[in-house]
Amino acid sequence: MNDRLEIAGDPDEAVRGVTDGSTVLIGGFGPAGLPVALVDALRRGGAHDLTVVSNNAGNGTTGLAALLAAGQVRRIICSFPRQRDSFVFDELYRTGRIELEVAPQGNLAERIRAAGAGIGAFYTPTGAGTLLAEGKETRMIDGREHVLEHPIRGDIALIRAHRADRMGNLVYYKTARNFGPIMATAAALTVAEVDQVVPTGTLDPETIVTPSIYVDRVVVTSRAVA
Amino acid sequence: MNDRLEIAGDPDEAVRGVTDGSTVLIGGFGPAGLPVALVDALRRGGAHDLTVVSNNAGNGTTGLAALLAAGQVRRIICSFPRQRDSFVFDELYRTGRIELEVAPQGNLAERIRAAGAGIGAFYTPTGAGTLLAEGKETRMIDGREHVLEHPIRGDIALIRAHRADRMGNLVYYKTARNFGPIMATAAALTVAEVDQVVPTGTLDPETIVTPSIYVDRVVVTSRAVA
Amino acid sequence: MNPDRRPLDRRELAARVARDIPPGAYVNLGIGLPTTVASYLDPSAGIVLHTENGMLGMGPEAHGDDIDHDLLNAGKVPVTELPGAAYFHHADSFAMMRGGHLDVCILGAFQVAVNGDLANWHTGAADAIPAVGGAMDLAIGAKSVYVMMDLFNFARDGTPKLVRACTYPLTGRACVTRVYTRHAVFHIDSAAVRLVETFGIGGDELALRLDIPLVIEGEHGA
Amino acid sequence: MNPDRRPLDRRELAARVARDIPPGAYVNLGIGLPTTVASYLDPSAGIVLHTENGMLGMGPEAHGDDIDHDLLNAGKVPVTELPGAAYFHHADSFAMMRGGHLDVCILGAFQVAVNGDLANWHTGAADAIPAVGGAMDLAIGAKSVYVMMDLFNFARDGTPKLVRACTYPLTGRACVTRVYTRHAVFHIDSAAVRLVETFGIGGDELALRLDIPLVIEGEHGA
Repeated sequence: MNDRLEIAGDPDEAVRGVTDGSTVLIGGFGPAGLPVALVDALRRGGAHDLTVVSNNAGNGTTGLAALLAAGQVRRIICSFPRQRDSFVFDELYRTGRIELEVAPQGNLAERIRAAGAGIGAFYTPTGAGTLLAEGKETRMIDGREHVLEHPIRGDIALIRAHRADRMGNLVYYKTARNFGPIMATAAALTVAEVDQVVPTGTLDPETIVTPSIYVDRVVVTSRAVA
Repeated sequence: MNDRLEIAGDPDEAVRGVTDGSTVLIGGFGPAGLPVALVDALRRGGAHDLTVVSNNAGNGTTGLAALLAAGQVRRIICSFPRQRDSFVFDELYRTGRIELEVAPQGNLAERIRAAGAGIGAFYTPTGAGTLLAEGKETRMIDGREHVLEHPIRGDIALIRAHRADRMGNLVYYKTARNFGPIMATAAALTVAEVDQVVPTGTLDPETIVTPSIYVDRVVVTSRAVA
Repeated sequence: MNPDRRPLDRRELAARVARDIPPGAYVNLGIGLPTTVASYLDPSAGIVLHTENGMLGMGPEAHGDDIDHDLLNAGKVPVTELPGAAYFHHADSFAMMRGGHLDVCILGAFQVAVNGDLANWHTGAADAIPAVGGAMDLAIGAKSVYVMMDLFNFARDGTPKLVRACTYPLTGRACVTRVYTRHAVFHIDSAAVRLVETFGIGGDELALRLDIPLVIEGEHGA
Repeated sequence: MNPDRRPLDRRELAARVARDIPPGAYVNLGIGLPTTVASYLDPSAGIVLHTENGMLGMGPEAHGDDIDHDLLNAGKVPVTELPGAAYFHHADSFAMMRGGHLDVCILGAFQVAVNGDLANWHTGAADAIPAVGGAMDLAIGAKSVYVMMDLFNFARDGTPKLVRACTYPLTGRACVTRVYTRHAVFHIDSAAVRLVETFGIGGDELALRLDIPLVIEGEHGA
């Protein structure tokens, strides 16, 4: 409900209510679209035993990597954990201190979309016959093997957008859009970190990417520079 | 491939190549977004035994109704054939001269999207336990019955958009958007009837709804008035 | 009880439904009777209307120069756009419905059963042309499904439309949460049908005429 | 045969791949070696680059003031935007890939098998951290999958990387249509591996060193 749209005063207020054991969807593809201020607030908030769903598993020592380093994440679902500067994750993984589920990136995206779209499960050709389909139900459709994949729902989604209006309609900026629009649909509570909040009616209705119905809280932060 | 984008001189040229027995996806929700000039050209082209996929089954005596009246459509897949002025369809149906598959509107839309998105099949709660799920495979997911639904692919999609650039990127106009963006992804050949073709680079990349990869031909026609 | 009060007229019914829609709710109004509720929503309550053909923030029906045949509601009637509106395609619109994001949808009905089953798309008559539109998606998708209908089938034989089990083909199972009629308002949950309010008829008489298990608590009627 | 010609260098290899991309094609260039192909595409050919993180119409790498950390390619390198570009979210981007809309994708590989099986995401080593990204979606989604790789594993034991059957974990089955190496170009279809062109090595010698069934037709080499 849009009168529930809350324009939070700071990132800590924006992420309040995240409890131990929550599943947190975190937008971003590398640094682009990563809601750094919200992830930092999540770390300061101290919730533990989190399941994090995000494309990557953190870079360097800040943002998602800092959350991992703080030992707050029990499990991560992502497509590409290993990167040149993913040493925080690498160390946790190698020492058995974090669970990892690797999903092909398109299956990860489609599973998040499915959660938001009320799709119970879907058959995808991606990953069929590979290690990532092991133990999964499969079916031949039109002569091609498909894997049954299930939705990924979040208790909370933390995303970065460009502008919000006061109802919560969102537009994005270039490739920082990435997982934001689908994660916004897939969580019980969606929080967007934005560059600017503009008056309702300012955004062209033809260009809104995330309609207000999907957004519960916004917080204005200065653009992160990677 | 975008060098295949063809700016057709007229609607007849735009629909050439539709053969007997083709499956034709036709955009529109009632009159909004119905590519009237392309449907008229399809009728003039004379292809028979068509399967038409469209939300409605024609209104009055023009457009889709005229195509049906000409006896060119063997089968229609739609969500809402019966309307106040659907007498052409009603008569064909009651006299057994057209096959009808009724699908819940959301399943129709999702099946078209699935075809474009390479999804082999999906489970939806919509229609479970109703006549429209009869004979379909079902599965309990999280305690709720779901119906297995399959993609709907087209040989050709006829849609209406607002503007195209010379690569084929499309933007739409208000609720005329409806089925256009998903049908564009789901057919081997996509033809868009537009108000205007503008130079490439004129449309804001953040606002493009249908990327050029999905569009093969465009034709400029004056806006239909219902 | 206030059995002396007359049944609601259609406008009062629409206003009664409107009163139960929470401020800020995202709402879909079905074709026909439910559409009339729009006129009774408090403009300051921030309620946002969804139309299945791809829009949030739908405004009132368009008149005169405001009519645009590319800006229609689900009943194909020209409407207007409010500040904060957004357009989206059909798969996104029905993802919004199926995904449980709408707070309330209001539908007409042929029959509602005591377990919340809804029948509103097909009379089952042999010569009827089936046409479902978005009814099944709305029935199973919204957080709350309100039905607006006559309590008795006045057009035919006067039999109740709130029934033990639907005899018409179903639209959705166990999905209706509230039933609004000119004679009474009912709340349905997994346990029972509860009488919320009556208009011009007593609760006991209603229970008798409906022939369904009905929970009647305390006083009803305004 | 022109066995005297030397093997291609990396730039020649990128140019050779670029030559096989049809005008107007929609193309995804994988991370690493495939990225180098971009520099050799004819700017007048209207080839449109896709990046999995939500963009069509990607331009060259950004430098200086053009660098924008919200405009990245799949390798997280800042890039630029060309006229006619479009942005979309991740589900739409991978729908485009999975749905068979890209004409060509170019990938690196650990191994390619004679039936077109691709292994490029995981060495299978016990201590390796699995990371797949969009590789599996690209492998099964594009109309044509071109692989660019060394023909022999020079980093290890010099064994061939075009093999009878992959020993590394698969990325996708029977998906590779062309293999481009410094020594030769191969075409793979359901029937056979066909030698298209060689550089600095004879076809017969190649067949011997690879130990795979290889169709050699007429003359090869430039």
